[in-house]
Amino acid sequence: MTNLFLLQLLNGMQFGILLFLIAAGLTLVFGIMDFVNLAHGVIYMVGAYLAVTFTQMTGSYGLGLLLTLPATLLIGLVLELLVFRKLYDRPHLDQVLATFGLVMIVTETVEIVWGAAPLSVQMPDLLSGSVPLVGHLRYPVFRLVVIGAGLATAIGLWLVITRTRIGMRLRAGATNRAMVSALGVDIRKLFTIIFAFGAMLAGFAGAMVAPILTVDPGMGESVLILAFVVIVIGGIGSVKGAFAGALLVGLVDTLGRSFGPILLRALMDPAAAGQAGRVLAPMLVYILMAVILAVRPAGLFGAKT
Amino acid sequence: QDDDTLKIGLIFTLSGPGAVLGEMGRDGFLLAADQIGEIGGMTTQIVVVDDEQKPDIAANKARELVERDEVDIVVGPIFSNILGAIMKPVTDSGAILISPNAGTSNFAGAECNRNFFVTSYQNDQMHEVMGAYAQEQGYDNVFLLAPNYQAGKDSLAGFKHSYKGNVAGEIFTQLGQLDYSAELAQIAAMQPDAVFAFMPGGMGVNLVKQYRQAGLETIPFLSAFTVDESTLPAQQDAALGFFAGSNWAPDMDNPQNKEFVEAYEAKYGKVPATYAMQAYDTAHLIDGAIREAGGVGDKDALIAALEKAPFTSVRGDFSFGPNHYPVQDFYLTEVVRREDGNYATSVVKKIFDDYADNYVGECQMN
Amino acid sequence: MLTVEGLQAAYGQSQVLHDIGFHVAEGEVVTLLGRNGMGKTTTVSTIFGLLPARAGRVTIAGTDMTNAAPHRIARAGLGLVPEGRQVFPTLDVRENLIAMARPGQWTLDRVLALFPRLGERMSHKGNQLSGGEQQMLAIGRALMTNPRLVVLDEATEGLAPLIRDEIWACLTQLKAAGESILIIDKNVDALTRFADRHVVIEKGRTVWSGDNDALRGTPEIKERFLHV
Amino acid sequence: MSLLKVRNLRKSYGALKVTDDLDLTVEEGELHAIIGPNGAGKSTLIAQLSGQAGSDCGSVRFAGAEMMGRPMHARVRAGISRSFQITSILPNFTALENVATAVQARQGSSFRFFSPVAEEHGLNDQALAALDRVGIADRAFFHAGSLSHGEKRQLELAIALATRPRLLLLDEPLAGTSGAEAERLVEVMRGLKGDVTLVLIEHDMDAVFSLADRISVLVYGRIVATGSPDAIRDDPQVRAAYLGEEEGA
Amino acid sequence: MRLIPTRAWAATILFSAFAILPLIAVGLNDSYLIVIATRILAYAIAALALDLILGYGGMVSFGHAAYLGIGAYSVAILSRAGFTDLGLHMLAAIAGAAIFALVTGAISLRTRGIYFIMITLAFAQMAYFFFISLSAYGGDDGVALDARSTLFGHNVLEDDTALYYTALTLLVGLYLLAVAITRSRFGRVLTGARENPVRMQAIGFSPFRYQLTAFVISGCMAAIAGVMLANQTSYVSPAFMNWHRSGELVVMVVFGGIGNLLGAVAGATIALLLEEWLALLTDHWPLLFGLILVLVVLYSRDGLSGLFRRRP
Ligand SMILES: Nc1ncnc2c1ncn2[C@@H]1O[C@H](COP(=O)(O)OP(=O)(O)OP(=O)(O)O)[C@@H](O)[C@H]1O
Ligand SMILES: Nc1ncnc2c1ncn2[C@@H]1O[C@H](COP(=O)(O)OP(=O)(O)OP(=O)(O)O)[C@@H](O)[C@H]1O
Ligand SMILES: [Mg+2]
Ligand SMILES: [Mg+2]
Repeated sequence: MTNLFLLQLLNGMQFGILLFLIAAGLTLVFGIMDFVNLAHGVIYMVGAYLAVTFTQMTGSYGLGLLLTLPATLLIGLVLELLVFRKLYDRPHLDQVLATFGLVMIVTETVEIVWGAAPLSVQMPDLLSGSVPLVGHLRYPVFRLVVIGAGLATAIGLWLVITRTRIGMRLRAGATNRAMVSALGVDIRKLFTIIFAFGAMLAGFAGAMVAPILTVDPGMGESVLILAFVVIVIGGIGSVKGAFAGALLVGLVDTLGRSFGPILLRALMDPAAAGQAGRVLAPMLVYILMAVILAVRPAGLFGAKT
Repeated sequence: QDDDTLKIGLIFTLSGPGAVLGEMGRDGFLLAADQIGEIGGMTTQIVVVDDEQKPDIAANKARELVERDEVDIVVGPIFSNILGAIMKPVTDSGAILISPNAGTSNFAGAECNRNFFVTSYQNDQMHEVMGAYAQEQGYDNVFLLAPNYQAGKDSLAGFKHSYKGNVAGEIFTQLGQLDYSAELAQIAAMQPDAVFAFMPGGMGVNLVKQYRQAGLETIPFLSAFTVDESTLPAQQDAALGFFAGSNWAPDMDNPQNKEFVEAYEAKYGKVPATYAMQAYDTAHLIDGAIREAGGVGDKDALIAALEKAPFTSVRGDFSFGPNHYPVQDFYLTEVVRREDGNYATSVVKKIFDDYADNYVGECQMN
Repeated sequence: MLTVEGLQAAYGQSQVLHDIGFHVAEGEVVTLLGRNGMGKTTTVSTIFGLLPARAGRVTIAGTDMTNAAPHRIARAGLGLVPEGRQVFPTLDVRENLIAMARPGQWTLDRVLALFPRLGERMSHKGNQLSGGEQQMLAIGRALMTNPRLVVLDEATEGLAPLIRDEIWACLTQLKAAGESILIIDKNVDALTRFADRHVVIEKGRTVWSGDNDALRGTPEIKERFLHV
Repeated sequence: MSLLKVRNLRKSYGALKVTDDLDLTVEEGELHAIIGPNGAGKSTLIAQLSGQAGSDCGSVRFAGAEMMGRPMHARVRAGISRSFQITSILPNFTALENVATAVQARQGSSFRFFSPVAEEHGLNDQALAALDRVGIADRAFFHAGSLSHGEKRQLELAIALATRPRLLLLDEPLAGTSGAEAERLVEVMRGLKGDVTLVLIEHDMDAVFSLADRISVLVYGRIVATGSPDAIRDDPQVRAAYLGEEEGA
Repeated sequence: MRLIPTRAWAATILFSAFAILPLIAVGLNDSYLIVIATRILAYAIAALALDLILGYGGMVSFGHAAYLGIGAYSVAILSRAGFTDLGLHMLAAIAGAAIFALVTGAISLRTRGIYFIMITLAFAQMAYFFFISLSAYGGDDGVALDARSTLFGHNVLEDDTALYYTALTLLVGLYLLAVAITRSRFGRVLTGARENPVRMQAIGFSPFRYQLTAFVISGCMAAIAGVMLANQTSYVSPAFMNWHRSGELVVMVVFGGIGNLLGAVAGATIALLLEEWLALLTDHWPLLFGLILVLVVLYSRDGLSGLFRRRP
C-alpha cells in the first residue's frame, strides 16, 4: 500500500510535469506576455503532427523532434507577423475571438492535411522499455525522459524570465509596451521572437508527447483548458506558479483518482461512495481551481491586485 | 416529390475528434452506393450532413434532411447521444431511420420504433462477448476499465452480464483522459488474470500505448471499441495480440466481404473498421428492401421489406429481431499485423451464434 | 540636439497640436510651460513617436526622426521621464532600472547615490512604491539609458521639497556635464534658476519663447498664459 | 470636539513598518495638513483611514464611532471621503458622469432598474456644479480618460467633493496641476474650510502653509511633530528632514 | 449620446426582420427556416444575457452555458414529472439559475479578470459533470422530450411558428429590459464597477452587491434561453453546457461587438447564419468561419458593430 502510494505520488508528479511541459509555451505567451492565446493547443497539436511526419520521413524520432522545433518556430513567426502583433494592444476578448478563429482554421487544416484518424510515432527502441521499480512495478523509460524535458524547460524558462534582461523587458512590455519602446527597446521585435519561441515550446511539447499520447485533431483542445487551469492556479505571470500549479493538478488528479474512492468509502457506505466518487472525480481539477481562487483570488504565486 | 428518385440523407460526425468514425461510415455507405449504382433501381440522391457530435446541431440537421431535403431514409449516426437527438424529428416525419452504428438499449426495448432499424448491434453485445470469453477462459480475476459516462457504465454492466468471475477492480476514468499511469500502477500491483477495457477513440490509443510501455503486456488485454481499424494506425505494435469482441473482422472469409474490403482499401487507402462495414451493409439492405417493396412510396411495404433483411451481409448470417435490431454472430478478434504492413483485427473464434439482444422482450412494436 | 517645427498631432478626430515649434541646443535646458491641457504632454508624445505627427518635423541631432519608431528615437539619445511615472508595476526597483539600461556614465550605483531611498526599496515591485518613490524611479530609469537629451514631463510631481531640491541640483549637474534637458514642471520659479530658455504652449501652439531674462522681464506672459 | 481620533494605528508590509503606532487627532472643522518625506506612509495612512487598506491593529474613531473593520464604502456612507494621489477615475465615463455617479452614491438607492439615469437632472446639475467649482466645467462631456493629466487631477477632487463628506482626505490634490489651476484649487479648499473637515497631504508648501490650521509631520510611520504652521516651519528637525533650504527660508 | 437613437433604429429593423421571417418561410415553402431561426433566437437571448454582464459589468463569464443547461434540464425534469406548462418551466429555470448564480457568483466575484473567467468555467464544468452523472436523465446521452412545453394547458408550441414567435417575444422583451437596466442608476453603478471598482468603493458603493445582482439577472436570462433551446431541439443533453458552448457564447458577443446588447443579438444571429451557410458551401466550413473571425478582429475594433461605425 505504501509502495503503491509512493508510486502514485511519482505518477502524479510525472503527470504534473507533463502538464507543465504542455503549458510552458502558454506560460510565456499568456502568463508573461499577457496574451490570451487559445491557439496554444493547436500549435501543440501541429507540433505533434509534424513530429509524426518528420519521424516517418527521417526514420528517426530524434531527428523528427529536432526538425519539429524550427518548423514550429517558423509557424509561430508567421502567425505573429500576420495576426498576433496587431492584437497586443487590444482587449483580451479581441484576442480570444481572433485566436478562437485560428483554432478553427488550424484544426481544419490539420484534418485536411493529415486526416481525422489518430496517428502515432513509433518510439525509438532505446526509450521504449520500462525499468523495474519495486516488486512487479515498472516504470517506462520514456516517462523519465519526459520528466527530464519538463524539468529542463521549467528551469530554463524560469532563468530566462527572472534572470535575464530579455525576461525583464518582456515582463515590462506586458504591462506597458509604449514605455518600453520609449526607453529604446524594439519591443515589436522582442515580442515577435518570444512569441515564436513560445510556439516552438508548444511544438516541442507536442513532439514529446507524440510517442505516448494519441495524435489526433482533438488533442490540442483537450489540453487547452488544462494548460490554462495550470497557469491560473499558479498565478498569472509566474513561471514558478505555473510549475507548482502543474504539479498540484497532476497530484490531485492522480491521487484523487486512485485514492479518492478509498477515502470516500471510509466516510460513507460503498455504494454511495462509488456513486459520489464517480460524480466527483472528473470535477476534481475544477474544484481544486475554484477553491484555490476563492481563497487566493490571484492564484498561488500571483501578485495581489 | 419525384416518385422515381430515392433520397437518402446521411448524418455522420464529420468534424472534431469523432470524425474518423463518421468518415468511415460515410465512406462505407458511399462505396456501396457507388457499386450498386441505382439503389433499389431508383435514381438515387444522397445528401451528407455533419452532426458535429453535438445533439442540438444534429437535431436541427435531421430536421433539415426530412423537411428541407425531404429524404425518404436517413442513415446515421455514429454516436448514441446523437441518435437520441435525431430519433424523434426523423421518425415523426414518417421517414425511416437506419442506424449503422449507435444501438442504444432504450430503442431496442421499451422505446422501439417501427420506422427505426439498426444494422450494427445493440451496444451491450460487444461487451457481453468479452465477458463470455473471459468466463470461458476461466479467468477469475478481471480488472475493468471504462470512461466515466453512460456508455462506460453500460459497457461494464454488459461485460458483467456474461462474466461471473471475480472483479479485481473497477475503475471509471475521466472522459478524454490523457495519462493512465495511475490506473496502470494499480493493475500492475494487483496482477489480475486479465484486463477488460472499453476506451473508444483517442483514449484507447493513449491507454494501449501506455499499457505496453508500462510493461503490462503479459496480462491479457480484452476490449471493446478500443483496438479497431480506426485506432490501430495510431496504436500499431503496441496493440499487437490484444483482443476485442466484434461482429466482424476484415479478414472474414466470404466473397462479399473480400470484395468489400478490397474495394474499400483500394478507394480510401485504409483498412475498414466495423463502422464502414455496417454502413456498407446498410446500403445493401436499403437496396434489397426497395427492390422487394417496389419503391419507397408505400412506407408500410418498405418497412415490411426491411424487416426481412433481403441482402447478403458481408458478416454472414444477418436477420432482424422483432425490435429491428440485428440477430447475428459475434467473434473474438485479435490485433495482427498483416503482410502488407497494415494493422487489422482478425477473427480468432466465434463466441455467440445468432445472438439477439437482451431488450427485445420489452419491445412492443405497433 | 532637438528641433521641432510646425508640429501637428491629434487623438482620433480631435486635433490637439496645431503648430508647435522650438529647439533645444546641445547642453541647453529648455522648459515647456503652459496651463493644464494645453498640449505639453502631447508634444512630448509626438516627439517620441508615441503619437503620429500629422504634419511638421522632428529633427534629432540633425537627423529627421518624424514619426520614427519610439525605440529609434530613444536610441538617438532621448530619455523620457513620462507624465504619471509609468514605472513597470511587475518589475522590482532594480529590474526597472537595469532592464533598458544602456552603457554610459549613469550606472546603478550612481542612480542609487542620487536616490538613496530607492536603494532601501530595491526588491519592492514598481506598484509597491509610494508616489514619490515612483517618481524617483522614473527619473533614475531614464538616466540609466544614458541619454543626451532628457525629457522630463512633470519632473518633480509628488516629490518632497528636499528631494525636489536635489533634483534641481542634479539637473544643474547634468547641464554642466553637457547634457540637454527638456522639462515640464509647475515650479516655474525654480526652473528659472537653471533653465536657459522657456517655451510657452497655449492650445496646441507655441505662443512665446525666450530666455530667463525675457520671462522675468515680461510679467504679462506669466499672467496671460500661466496665470501666475 | 475632535472628529477623528486615531490611536496606535499600525500597518506593515512584511518587515517594513509603514505606519507604526500612529496617533492623530483631527478637530471638527479644521484643515489638518500632513507632510513628510516620500515613502513616509502618508498615502498608506489615508488608505487605512478610508478603509482601502486593512490595518494590523489600532483604532480609528470617527464622530464617536469605531471605523476599524468597516469596508471603504461603509466609511464613505459614514462621511469619510477621499481623493487619490494616483488618479483614480472612471476613464470611459464622461467627466460629468464620473461626478454624477458620486452624487448618486450619496443620494440613495441605486437598485433602480428602469428609469434612465442620464436624464436625472438632480444628479447632473449637482455634478456640473462640482465640475465648475474645480474649473473643468468645459470638459463635462469629455471622456475622463482623454483629459490631460492636470484636468484629471481636478476631476479627482470634484468627485471627492460630490460625495459631500464630513471629513475629506485629500492625497496631493495639487500634484500635476499647473500654477493657475493650483491656485484655483487652493481657493476651493479655502472655501470648504469650516464646512468640511479636511486632512490634506501635499508637497506644495506654499499651499500647505497658507491653508493649514494645524500641521502634522509624518516620518517613517510616526507623527514626529504637530503644531501650527509657524511652529512647524521653524522646527529645525522638520527643516532638516523634509523642508530643505528653499521652503524653510 | 447620439448612439442611442441609431441603436433603436437598428433594433427596430432587426426585430422587424425577425417578425416577418415566417412569412418569407411560407413564401419560399421552406419551413426549416423557422427551425433554424428559433435556434438563433434562443442563442440570441443567451448572448444578450452574457453581454449584460460582460459588456457592461466587465464580468467575462466563461460558464454561461451552464445556465442554458439549467434551463433545458428544468424542462426535461419537470416534463417527466408531469408538469408541462411553459410558465412553470420558466419559473423553475429562473429559480434554479438564480440559486446557481447566487452561490457561484458570490464566490467568483472574489476574483477578477482572467481569474474570473477561469473560476466561472470551473463552476460550469462542475455543473456539466453533475448532469453527466445524472443517470436517470440519460447521463451524457441526454434525454429526448416527449413533447414541447404547453401554454395554459394547450400544446400550441408544437407548431414551429408558435414556438418561434414565443421565442421572439421573449427576446424582444428581454432586450428592452436589458436596455432599460443598462441605462438605469443600477446600470451606471454596474458599468462604474467595471471601470474602476476601487473608485466606486471610494464614493460609497459596494460593487459586489451590484455585480452579483447583475450576474444573477444574467444567469436567469440565459436559463430562459435554455428553456427555448430545449423546446426547439426537443432534446436535452449535457452537451448544451460544456465549455465549448460557453466559449461560443463569448465569441458571439465579442463578434457582434460588446457592450451594446444589440451587438450580442446580431453576433448570435450572424454567427449561426454563417455557420449554416458556410456548411452548405463546403465541408471545410470551419476554415472559412475562422478566417472571418480573424478578419473581423483585425479590421474592426468593436466586432461587427465596429464595422458599421464611421472610423476616423
Ligand atoms: N503594497 C505595498 N507593498 C509593500 N510596500 C508598500 C506597499 N505600498 C506601499 N509600500 C511602501 O510603504 C511606504 C509608504 O508608502 P506611502 O505610499 O504611504 O508613502 P507616502 O508617504 O504617501 O509617500 P509619497 O509622498 O511619496 O506619496 C513606501 O516606502 C512604500 O514603498
Ligand atoms: N488620449 C487622449 N484622447 C483624447 N484627447 C486627449 C488625450 N490625451 C489628452 N487629450 C486632450 O489633449 C489636450 C492636451 O493634453 P495634454 O496631456 O497634452 O496636456 P498638458 O499640457 O500636458 O496638460 P497637463 O499639464 O494637465 O498635463 C487636452 O485637452 C486633453 O483633453
Ligand atoms: Mg501633461
Ligand atoms: Mg503618497
